[in-house]
Amino acid sequence: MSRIGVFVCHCGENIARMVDVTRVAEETAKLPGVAVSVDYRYMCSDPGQNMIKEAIREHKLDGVVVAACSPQMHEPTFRAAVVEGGLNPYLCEMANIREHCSWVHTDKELATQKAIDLVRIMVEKVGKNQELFPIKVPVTKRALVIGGGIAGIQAALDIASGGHEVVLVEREPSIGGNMARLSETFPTLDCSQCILTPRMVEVDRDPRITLYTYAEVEEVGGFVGNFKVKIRQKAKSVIADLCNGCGDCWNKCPQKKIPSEFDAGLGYRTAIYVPFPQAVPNTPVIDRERCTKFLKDKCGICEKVCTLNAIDYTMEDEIIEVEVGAIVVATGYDLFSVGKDQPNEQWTGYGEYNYDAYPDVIDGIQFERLLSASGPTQGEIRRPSDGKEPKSVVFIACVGSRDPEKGLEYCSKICCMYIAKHAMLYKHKVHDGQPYVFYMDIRAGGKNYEEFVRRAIEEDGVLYIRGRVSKIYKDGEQLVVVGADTLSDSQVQVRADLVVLATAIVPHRDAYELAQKIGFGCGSQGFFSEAHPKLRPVETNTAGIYLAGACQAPKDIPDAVAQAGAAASKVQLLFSSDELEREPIIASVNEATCVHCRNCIRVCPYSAITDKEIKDKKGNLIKMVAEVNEGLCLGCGACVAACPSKSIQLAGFNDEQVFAEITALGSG
Amino acid sequence: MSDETKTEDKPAAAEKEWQPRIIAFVCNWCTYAGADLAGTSRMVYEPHVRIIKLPCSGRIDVSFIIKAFEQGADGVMVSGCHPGDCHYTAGNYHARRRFGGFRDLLEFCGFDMRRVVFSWVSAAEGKKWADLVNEAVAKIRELGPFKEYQKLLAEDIWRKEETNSDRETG
Amino acid sequence: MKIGYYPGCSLHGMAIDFGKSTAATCKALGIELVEIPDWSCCGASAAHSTSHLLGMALPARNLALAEEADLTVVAAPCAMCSSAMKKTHELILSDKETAAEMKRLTGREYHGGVKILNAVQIFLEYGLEELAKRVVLPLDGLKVACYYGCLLTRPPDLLKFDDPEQPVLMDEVCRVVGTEPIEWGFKTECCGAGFSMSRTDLVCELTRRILENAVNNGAEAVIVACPMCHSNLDMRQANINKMFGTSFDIPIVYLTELVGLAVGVKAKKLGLRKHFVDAMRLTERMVPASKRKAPVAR
Amino acid sequence: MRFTIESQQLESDLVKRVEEMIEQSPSICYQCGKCSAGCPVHYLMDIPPNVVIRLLQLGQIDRVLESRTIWVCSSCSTCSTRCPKEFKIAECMDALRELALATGKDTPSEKDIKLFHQVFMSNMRMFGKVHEASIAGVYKLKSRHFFADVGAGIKMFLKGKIKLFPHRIKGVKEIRAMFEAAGYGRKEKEEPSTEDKEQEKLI
Ligand SMILES: Cc1cc2nc3c(=O)[nH]c(=O)nc-3n(C[C@H](O)[C@H](O)[C@H](O)COP(=O)(O)OP(=O)(O)OC[C@H]3O[C@@H](n4cnc5c(N)ncnc54)[C@H](O)[C@@H]3O)c2cc1C
Ligand SMILES: Cc1cc2nc3c(=O)[nH]c(=O)nc-3n(C[C@H](O)[C@H](O)[C@H](O)COP(=O)(O)OP(=O)(O)OC[C@H]3O[C@@H](n4cnc5c(N)ncnc54)[C@H](O)[C@@H]3O)c2cc1C
Ligand code: SF4
Ligand code: SF4
Ligand code: SF4
Ligand code: SF4
Ligand code: SF4
Ligand code: SF4
Ligand code: SF4
Ligand code: SF4
Repeated sequence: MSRIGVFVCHCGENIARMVDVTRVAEETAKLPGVAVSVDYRYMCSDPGQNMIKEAIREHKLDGVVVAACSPQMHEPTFRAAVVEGGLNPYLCEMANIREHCSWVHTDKELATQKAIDLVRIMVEKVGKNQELFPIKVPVTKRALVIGGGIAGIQAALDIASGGHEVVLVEREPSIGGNMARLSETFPTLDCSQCILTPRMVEVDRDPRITLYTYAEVEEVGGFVGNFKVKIRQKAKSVIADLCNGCGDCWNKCPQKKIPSEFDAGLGYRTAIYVPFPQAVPNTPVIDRERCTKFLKDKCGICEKVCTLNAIDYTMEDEIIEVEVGAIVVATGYDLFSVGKDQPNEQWTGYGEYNYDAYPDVIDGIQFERLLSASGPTQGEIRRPSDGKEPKSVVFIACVGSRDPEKGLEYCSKICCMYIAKHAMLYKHKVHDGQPYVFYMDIRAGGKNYEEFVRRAIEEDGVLYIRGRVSKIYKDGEQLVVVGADTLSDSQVQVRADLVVLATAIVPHRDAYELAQKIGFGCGSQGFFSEAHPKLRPVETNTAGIYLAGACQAPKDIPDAVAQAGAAASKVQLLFSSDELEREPIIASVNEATCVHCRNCIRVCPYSAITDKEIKDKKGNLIKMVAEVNEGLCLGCGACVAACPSKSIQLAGFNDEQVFAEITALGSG
Repeated sequence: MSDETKTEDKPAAAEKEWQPRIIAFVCNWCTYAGADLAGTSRMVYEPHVRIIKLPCSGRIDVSFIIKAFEQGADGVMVSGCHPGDCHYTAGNYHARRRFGGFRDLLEFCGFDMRRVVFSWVSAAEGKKWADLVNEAVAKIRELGPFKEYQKLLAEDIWRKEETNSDRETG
Repeated sequence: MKIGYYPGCSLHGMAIDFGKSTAATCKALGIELVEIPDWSCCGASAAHSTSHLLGMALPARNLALAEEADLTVVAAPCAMCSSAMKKTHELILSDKETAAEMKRLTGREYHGGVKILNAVQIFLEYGLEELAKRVVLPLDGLKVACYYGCLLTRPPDLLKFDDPEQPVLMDEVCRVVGTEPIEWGFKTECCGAGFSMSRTDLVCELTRRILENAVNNGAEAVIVACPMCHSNLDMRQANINKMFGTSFDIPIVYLTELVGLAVGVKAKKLGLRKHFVDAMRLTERMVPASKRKAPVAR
Repeated sequence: MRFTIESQQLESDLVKRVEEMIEQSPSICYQCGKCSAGCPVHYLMDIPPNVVIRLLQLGQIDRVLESRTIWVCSSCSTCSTRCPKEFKIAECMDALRELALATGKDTPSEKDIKLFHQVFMSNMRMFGKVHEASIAGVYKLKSRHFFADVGAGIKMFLKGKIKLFPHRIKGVKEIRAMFEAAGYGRKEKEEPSTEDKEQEKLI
């Protein structure tokens, strides 16, 4: 007969208010195998933990059930306490009588009965638990960083300064991400390029960082400490080792009218190109879908002008395999497309704003490019339709954000700030111009942010109008913006030369597929899920995978950089030991009964099961069985459910344990 | 058998005492966490469901469901991560495929499938969990206690009488 | 092709031109219109403004009558009528309570078997390719502003007709008959609808804004598919000019009239002479198909 | 304007009736103002649409029922179509009009619009269809706007756009039963009947 201790927590009033904890302790004390059952105000406090430790010694317990909050909250706490009390940590289980009981029910009697049942389940389970020992696995001390925006750059540099190797993969031909497209940055208005370029160059120079641009992560296998990654290096058609970035090729390329992605369609690039002058690396790539050589087998000018013979039209995609111990995902954001990302596919969506129809209705990134000294207008504010300097500019907040019916439910967080910046910078450049902002709320909750917005209003004369815009239509050369000012109960119309929509921030367009490929969570909006919103903001639920920057939620640069630093330090923490311990919740095969039907092999999502030959001493094959690789198994249990002969079992969740839990309910 | 349950009339007094007993098999990463979220969000729902936590819905075996009924459950819930959201990449895919098979097998064994609720609840869907529990409880209340299986067991020469437990008082 | 027909009150009255052109054009296209037996008024804005039950019950009765007469497709050219019918149809289908309530009020049951067509949809149902074949006197190059008004597309979730902000389907029909629809900003703005008599001032203000934008964008005619749009823009044009000192003189033409002309129906049969603003000038723009430079645009 | 916010008011029965009629709660509106921004008749309203909803949130429904706004609203649904929260403002206006009539709290202004609706409805109740000429006639009599529109009227007549005689549908009894079952105009029972008479006279 086992000797189990039950510890029922009041959680102050949180549990005790709705569950008669004394009765739970009394009732469960009567269960067979329970040696002691007590209740206490705060089990997780030091005195609470000490109670458990002392009880283990005093009552010679061989199992502990803590009836308290969710195991997600305090399982590690109590397992540690149990260890200090001299028991194996896996002999401790928690019954969740707070989140699953006291907080969600209103009938005290029924809630108490439920709490007793929940404890009963765990008492039965613990009775069948076995001692388990953490598995030790070696750590490959090399990190993979996906995405070379400011967040990825920061994470890579920090990990490298910690003395570890880093592989940085960026999809575009250059690193820099969205920050490289910005003009000046709030709240200090320092030039984005000026502060970013040195960091980009550092990445290029650091011998510990291997940079793959124009590349994508193709496949990720393995597990924390031991990931195996396949990277697809897309064919650049330029031999990086030979090219010195002289620019002769792109200056001569006759394909000059390709809308530049970097300039958000406001400028042009050539078929062989670097996205922007400060690009790192400064080796160009050939866009094969636009190059005459690839389309019609003509031209070939770049090859002719390149004195270093760096052009290679026959180059093919290459798959690079690397092993890494940790992964930092920093794939950033895209902008919500007002014309297209709509719930109803047939509609243009936000047709009332005419983004698709009028060239002078642009989005925030396009305005950044107009402001940027390296942009298509060399930093002069010119409107796209006719190149005139706009004398009246309307900025519209929350386009696609906070709009569950036409766009997205959430607030994009950074637009309030960049709108203030845009209006301010516009005023700095066009002194006789008038900026207007239509907004619902001004969300400026950062250090010096509110002050920044006030400056725009008070010193630069930006007119803030509180209300959404209903419609934008064209009247002659001007746009008429029809909005409301709810503060004066009025309908207002503004004649504008240019309208800038602060469109919502959305996750990078293929973020979801990437998360699937690597194997971590994605929230319903597509931003990557952190393990805990407050206490584990840079970790994912998958060990060894960390998040940095705007891929996790809309973020400005200070936040993106702070999170990147935190992710880097988590990686270094992981790399600080040579081995790491893993939960021993893994499957194992009973070779005596396995009939080698291979069902388990087929269902295992991690390919953790392989065939094994059992031979006699002479080396003759006796039979084939299945075998679990401890390093790869993550303990999902799919194999167990699939095995017809019940020959494979999952430690911690074997059939005996689960049946005991079910039976516990029958005896009530 | 399912027709019998539908038409069964119970005395009103007994109904007052009887509380449905439902066992839920849920995965650790999504539904369990979803139920946690319902808790942290203080969503009130019916107190008749007892959760048994498993690492993944892929671990759920049809024998668990049968065992649950055998132990006197009036209903069973099975819930895991949404298709495509599995913490273990594909575990719930296997589960989903298997649930189809479960259904046939259970039906073949004579279980009233209205007593088994399959669904997907993510860690973010506290509300969905609460609604699901309420719906399941309402449905089981309507169907009444699951006596048929107990009757069957009593007739079954392979089984002992002990399974006819006094669960109606619990 | 044989379809049900719900003219509504105005196509027999004030919008007699809309009624005539619908009948004549359909006839020319080989569409036989069968009136719903003993139909009643759809209730218009007066009904839904004062009784949400009657606002649904009146159309529900007509729908039930159509169903009883085995009419599975019903053309209701008036935008107010088709909107009221379509909304009621959707609500009865989606909500059992409403369905029961309507049965109680009308004493008839509607099962949802009627497909309701507005004036534009008549031609879409007919098929634009088929229509193109019948065009004999296209109005080549006539710049038209397609004016949908507020009733044709809204509320979008119930009417399910076209994009509520940038509708295009009427433009497509207009293109088939050779005219050039312009891009403009007031396609779905409200003209004041039923306020023509009770708040003439309001109607004049709203229609002025619409006409102004149409003219500024180069329209030579405004195409409508609703009797209220027509009377507000056509009949009130003189009032507007007087009120605002403007000098609008732009024909307001029903889509059914425009298509009728193109497929060779005589202007008189279309009621074109009944307009307040002269619309006969359109006939001068017709080019026999044989003498056209470009093929019919699609 | 100054008022004390009391919890009973926040639970106003009339607001609840509006909620039931439109199957939505005003609390979903976050006061962005887009409805007011696009409303074509905003310029004639005493309370902009977003404030109408705000007042419902505050339980101040009487002010709304007494407003002109609900009568000058042309039911164009521009507001509902563009509302980021898909609040059914246009339907809410319908509900408010109905409620204003039923409770008798409606404003004395904008009586022309109300009158027109009433004349229209009683005409329909009488014939099953509406006869524009008699509507116009009765409306003009009752509104005393005799000379407004005369020019247009004559021209319409000359263009054959005015039908002289009304046509009564066969199922007119059905229509009357529907009015009855819907409880139409239950408060002002007397009024429609006098209009009925006047319309009969006019024909
Ligand atoms: C109009 C506008 C103005 C702004 N102004 C300011 C400002 O003034 N101040 C401020 O602090 N912030 C500002 N921001 C916010 C700022 O842009 C972001 O905070 C910052 O860029 C986030 O950096 P990131 O590295 O997380 O993401 P990103 O900059 O988006 O970088 C992500 C990188 O990952 C790459 N990538 C994506 N997917 C993959 C993949 N699968 N494989 C490989 N690589 C991939 C992308 O190509 C990109 O290079 C502004 C934003 C906008 C839209
Ligand atoms: C009313 C209120 C409600 C809130 N609710 C939430 C919420 O719901 N969710 C949320 O996320 N956040 C909430 N917050 C914010 C939250 O409290 C803070 O984010 C968080 O506590 C910050 O933690 P900290 O460690 O930085 O600072 P603190 O919690 O202030 O800790 C600083 C510690 O340093 C000690 N200390 C100070 N000076 C010295 C010194 N010279 N030497 C030694 N020790 C020193 C202090 O005694 C203190 O213990 C709330 C804040 C307030 C005011
Ligand atoms: S152990 Fe959990 S339930 Fe108990 S006091 Fe701590 S937090 Fe509360
Ligand atoms: S490819 Fe050749 S021409 Fe082009 S930049 Fe490099 S070295 Fe210069
Ligand atoms: S070969 Fe292609 S990339 Fe090179 S110059 Fe010609 S078009 Fe440009
Ligand atoms: S940050 Fe400001 S502009 Fe952006 S979504 Fe939030 S409230 Fe709207
Ligand atoms: S428990 Fe089984 S199926 Fe799951 S990962 Fe481990 S070996 Fe694979
Ligand atoms: S499923 Fe079971 S019997 Fe089949 S190979 Fe795997 S362990 Fe062996
Ligand atoms: S548009 Fe919608 S959310 Fe905005 S104020 Fe009007 S009703 Fe409220
Ligand atoms: S429905 Fe009424 S409130 Fe709404 S926009 Fe039209 S006129 Fe204004």
